[in-house]
Amino acid sequence: MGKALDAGGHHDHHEIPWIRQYIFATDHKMIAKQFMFVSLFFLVVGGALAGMMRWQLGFPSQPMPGGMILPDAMMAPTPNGAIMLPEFYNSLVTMHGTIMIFFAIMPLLVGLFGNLLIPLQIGAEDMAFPRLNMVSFWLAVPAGILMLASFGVEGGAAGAGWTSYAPLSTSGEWTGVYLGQQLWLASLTILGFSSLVGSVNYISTVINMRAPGMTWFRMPLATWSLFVTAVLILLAIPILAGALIMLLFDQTIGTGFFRPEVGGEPLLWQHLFWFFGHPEVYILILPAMGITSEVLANRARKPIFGYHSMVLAIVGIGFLGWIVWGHHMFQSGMNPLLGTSFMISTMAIAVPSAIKVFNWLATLWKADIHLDVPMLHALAFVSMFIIGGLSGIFMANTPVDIYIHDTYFIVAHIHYVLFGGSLFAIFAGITFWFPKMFGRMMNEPLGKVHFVLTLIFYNLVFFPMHNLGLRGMMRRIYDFTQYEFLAPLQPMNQFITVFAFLLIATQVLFVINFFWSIFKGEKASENPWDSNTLEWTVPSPPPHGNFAEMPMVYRGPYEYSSPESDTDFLPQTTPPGGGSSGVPEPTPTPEGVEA
Amino acid sequence: MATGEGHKAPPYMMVFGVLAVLTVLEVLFAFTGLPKIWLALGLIAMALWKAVLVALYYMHLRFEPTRLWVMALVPVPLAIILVAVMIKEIFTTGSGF
Amino acid sequence: MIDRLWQNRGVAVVAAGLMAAGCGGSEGGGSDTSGGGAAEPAASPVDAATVGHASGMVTFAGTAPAMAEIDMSTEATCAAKHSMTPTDETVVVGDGGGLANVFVYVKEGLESLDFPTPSDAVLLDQDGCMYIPHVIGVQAGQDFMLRNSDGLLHNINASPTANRGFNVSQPVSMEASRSFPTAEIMVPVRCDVHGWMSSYIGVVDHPYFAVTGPDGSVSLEGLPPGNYVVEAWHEVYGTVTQSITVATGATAELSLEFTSGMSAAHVPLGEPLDLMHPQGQRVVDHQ
Amino acid sequence: MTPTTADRAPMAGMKVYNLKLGMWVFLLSEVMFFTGLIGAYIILRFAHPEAFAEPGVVLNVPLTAFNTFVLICSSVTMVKAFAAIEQGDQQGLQKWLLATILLGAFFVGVQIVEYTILTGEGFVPMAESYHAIARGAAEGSAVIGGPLYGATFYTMTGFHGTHVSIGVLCLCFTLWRARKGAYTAGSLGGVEIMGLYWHFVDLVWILLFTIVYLI
Amino acid sequence: MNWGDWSWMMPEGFSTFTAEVDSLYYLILWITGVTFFATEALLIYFIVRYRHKEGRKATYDHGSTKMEVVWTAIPLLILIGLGALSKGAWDRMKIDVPAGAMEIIVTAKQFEWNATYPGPDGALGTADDFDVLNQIHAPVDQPVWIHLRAEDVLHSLFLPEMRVKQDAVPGRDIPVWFEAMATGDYTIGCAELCGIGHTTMNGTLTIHSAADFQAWASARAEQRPQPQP
Repeated sequence: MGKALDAGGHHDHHEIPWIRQYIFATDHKMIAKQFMFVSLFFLVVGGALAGMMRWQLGFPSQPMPGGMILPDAMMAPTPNGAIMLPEFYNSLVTMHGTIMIFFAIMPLLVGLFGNLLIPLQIGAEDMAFPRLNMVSFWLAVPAGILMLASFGVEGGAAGAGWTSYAPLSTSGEWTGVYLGQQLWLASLTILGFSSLVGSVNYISTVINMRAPGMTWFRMPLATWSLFVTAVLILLAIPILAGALIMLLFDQTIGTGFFRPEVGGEPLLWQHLFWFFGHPEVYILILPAMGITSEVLANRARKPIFGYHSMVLAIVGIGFLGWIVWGHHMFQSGMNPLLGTSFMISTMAIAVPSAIKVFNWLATLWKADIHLDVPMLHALAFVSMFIIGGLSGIFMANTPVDIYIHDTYFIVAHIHYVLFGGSLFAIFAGITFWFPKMFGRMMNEPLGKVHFVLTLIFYNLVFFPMHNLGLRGMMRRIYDFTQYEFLAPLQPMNQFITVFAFLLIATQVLFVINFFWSIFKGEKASENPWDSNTLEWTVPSPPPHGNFAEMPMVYRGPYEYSSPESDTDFLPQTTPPGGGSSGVPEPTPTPEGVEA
Repeated sequence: MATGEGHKAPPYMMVFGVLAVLTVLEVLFAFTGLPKIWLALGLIAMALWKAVLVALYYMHLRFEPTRLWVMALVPVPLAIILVAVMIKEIFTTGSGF
Repeated sequence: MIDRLWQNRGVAVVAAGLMAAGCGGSEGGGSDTSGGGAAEPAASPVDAATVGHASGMVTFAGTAPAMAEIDMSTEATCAAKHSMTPTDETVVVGDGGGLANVFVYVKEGLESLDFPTPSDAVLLDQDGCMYIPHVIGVQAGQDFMLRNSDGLLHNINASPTANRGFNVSQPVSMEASRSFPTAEIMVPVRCDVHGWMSSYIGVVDHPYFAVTGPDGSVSLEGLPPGNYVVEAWHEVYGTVTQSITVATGATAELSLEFTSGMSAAHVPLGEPLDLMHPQGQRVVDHQ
Repeated sequence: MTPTTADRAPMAGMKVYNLKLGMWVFLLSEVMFFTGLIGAYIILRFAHPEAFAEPGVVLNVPLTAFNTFVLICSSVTMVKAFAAIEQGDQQGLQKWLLATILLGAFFVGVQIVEYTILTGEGFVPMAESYHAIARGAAEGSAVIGGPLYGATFYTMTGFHGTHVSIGVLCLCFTLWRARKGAYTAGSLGGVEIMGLYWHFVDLVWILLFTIVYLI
Repeated sequence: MNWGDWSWMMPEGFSTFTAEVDSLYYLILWITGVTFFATEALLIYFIVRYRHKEGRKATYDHGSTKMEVVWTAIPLLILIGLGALSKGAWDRMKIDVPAGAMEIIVTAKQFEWNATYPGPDGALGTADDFDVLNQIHAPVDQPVWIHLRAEDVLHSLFLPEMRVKQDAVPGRDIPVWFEAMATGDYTIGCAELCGIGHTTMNGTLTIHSAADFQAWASARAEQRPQPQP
């Protein structure tokens, strides 16, 4: 303990050996980039897995192109090509979910933007515990390696779904997966510890390292959401870790926590998992909301509408997120008396999300909207999140959920929130802060092409899934044509598959744009977006230690088009000229901390 | 240094005495053969008492700024929610409406 | 002629070593021979000129339970393959009281010998949603071929104890081969997709085993002369044993009888067969 | 480092220096971790009362009560160490740290002994081989409780034991730094957060002892 | 793709639950549909109307508490109202089983559904019970009370046309009931990933007229013992 934490504060500002600068870096900006590259890699892996899954769904039990290169444990070789094995399909389902959620979206939102934005936006020289920050990254890497390695072991990768419901996940006898499941558990436990260490860092930093005048209600919404996210991680991940370890014991030494045959409780796993899992859902969307608010306010050149209610909505989601986990378990055999109470609390948590959407809309009202790539993605986030949020109401409603639970309606919903939501926000964030990271702008035309194609294909892929769900097509099903009442859905599945491939292909444009811009992109000024927040007051990319001298904060982050200034923006560091008061507000309130 | 400076050294030994005595009491109480519910309540009460003593004096919460121990209380409601709901759930498993 | 002599002498030496050293020494002896086996493809340690045979009947006394019919209405493809409604195969008594699907093998008397692993694979076919044959025997390390002749999804879920289990699927007509490195009586195999499909694999570390035919007849060919304990295993009635003496060129009479009264008997499953050879060494031997 | 932090945080923040704040935040997650384990235990016990035993039947309460006392003592020595360095008393610091290390190690030792005895009596986490009998009962007498008992017991006490062991290691490190004179009355962050962690582990044990052994 | 498949209608249902589930579904569909078009239209309108032009300057406006209150209160009321509306239906479907229901046991295992029927004596758990594999037979217009059990892992009994879905949990006996309103053959599916053969874990739900059901039951009761050695 003492050791790791002792890293706080002191830096050597003189020459740093390159290994400490690029590999075992303690500079939050470099760690952010490391997280970005690793998780973008996992994003590609997850996409590939999804592609294979889509092939099996679009062309059930047809030989898969190129399937011959995969080992017999995944593919059944037949005279006219290799056909996917059901156990491999189950592994794909499981690993696509796991990798996308834990190794792509989460590290992108929290690892990349948390590390990059928090210190810069609150005017800190670095994280509170830079070395701990490094530990957090270098714990995530072995976790990822373990996860990927599980594809190679006998019996294949974990195949019990990303939720790994017990008792299916407790023994290889049920799934045919032996070592793979254990690697899955071990990997997630390590990753959990990594996120834990990270969030300890974020929380301490936000609480203790804010620049003079950076009161709680002058913090940019991105930092706010990342702070609440860190709190959720801090309190939710340990529950998951405990459950994972118990399941690992069931698997390896043969304890009986979740094994009914020796008196265990399968539903205990679901309760523990979802008690973590629902906060996790907000871990995956809150930072996206924060990023969107930043980009929206900036590109609309207008103060965010209702800053305080935005903050309260974030905090409110952070609280309510703890009392709704049961809505994942309406049909699980959980005591049905709990169903109604969980439904009500779930309905209640929809409200803060609604508030945010309306505030975003109101922000655009009478604004001066610059439709460049980050803004386009942010707007796409809003409109896709509306769909995802509304489709959530169907599931929150217990009687309707009876019919659509575990169908493709759920698949559509989660992808509208995680892809249409989080991923568009991530694109927005990367393009928006790219100049701050690499000192160059991303290519605008290419970015626009990528955006338009992604938006179109994405909707053609996931919107029809609502319909599949309504027709009753269950999720995680290897060959739906086994059910004659689902057989007519094959054309629609083929349609989806085709556009899924196009969607994946489109992402190549982003990769090209990304790497091209790193080296060839046009040089970026200190503040290319005419933004108010602190990160834009330092050179791009910022030097080690970020701020030459301690920034002083005099106003809120969204003072765009303020009459005070002749330009249409007013940086937080501009001393009060004319009307608005720069007197720092009273010190932070416990409520703020509690959140 | 924002630690509990300025307060005279807390009554460490007295707290220690209370903890020791409570431990002995707990063990004795556990074997009084009272109905389970009373045993449980009494024991948990004593345990919490000890826990609070440790937190307040050995972990200096008593001498820390309010906001710190407010923060320290955050997990408590969550823990209660989790356990309460799961107990409610467990008690109506099995068949029958 | 000469190499034959050599072989016999070699065997004699190893055997002597085993006798002397007893249980503990056997590992050393075993690993010696295995070392030799690894060097040049091990020939059978048995002199073909001196062998005898054992053959006879496994019979069933008492009234056999009626075998339940299998309802394949949910698998039209399979149902079509059966002219008459297929029945369960647990207790199949032929006319003349012969008991089929009994696994017969030499239990004691061959510990001192170390046999090469045959290269040909034993077939376990899934045809008409039945395992054909219902019971098979393989030598430790010998491949057995899992074939799907139905072209619809089967999964093969083998749960051994001494070996590592597997649970793989065959969604189309295809073949896959597996092997168990360690001797084990018996390995249960089932298909979870078709609850009625079950089979058993006997794994022994010598070639002297057989499964009784429909009429209950069984024979073990080419045994080196000596005294043996032969055991018959049945999935419902457990085991019966018989001691036989095999002389060169002669055929020892096998007659093993199960009775309906034994239905409560303990049925050995997943029991490592040859305790004189530690498992670890078996694994080495056959790879 | 504390001074730097101090002037890095002109916003009042938590009014405590980073190290301490970080440790507190970390402890919050530890609370949730043990909540998960203890919660699972409570649920399983409510769901399957028959799988658990009355206090003292299988587990050795007197031994563990003594062990609890040992851990409480170690807490006292820890605060003594902190009080000593608050007065700038280096000798006192090292003396009390050493005492804490010894007591902590002793606690772990007793726990290991307890485990060996219990496993000898068939009280094991493995569901299939669980056959715990009453303490002192003759071999082969009635099995008490069920697999869940062993599993939950070893998981909870085991993880606490792990925390104590880690604590002992960190204490050794702290002592090593103390001998190099790394701590003074003005900068005792290392000692204080070490103490926080140690007292938290003690606090958890106080609850575990009651819940696992006495109820 | 075949746009004929495209529809926001719930597929036809044949149990007494259909009305309740579907009406709630359509209600939500309307609410969300209207909200969807309103918000998206507004979004697009703003984007077009207020896109950047030379000399345009956004209005400097930090929001209005009145509007905040309005669009907090309205969704809250609507959603809580929805919750209240649904409670009754949920309780009817998952909590109260009507009297006079026919009781059967459905046991899920990898990868099959076994329905156990009371034999001639009409009582479950007696020697004359009989099993049916991957089929559930039930009389029309009579409530059927299924004791849902599982042998190995989680499964989920999904009767789409009956609007029934319930996970089967090993070690628990979970009550499920429905009342069919029309005779015919319907689908039994498994909606919870249960292993390699999950996809094949389907069966047929046959709803007979009362008379036919009796005939079927007594015929089946004749030919015991059933499979499952």
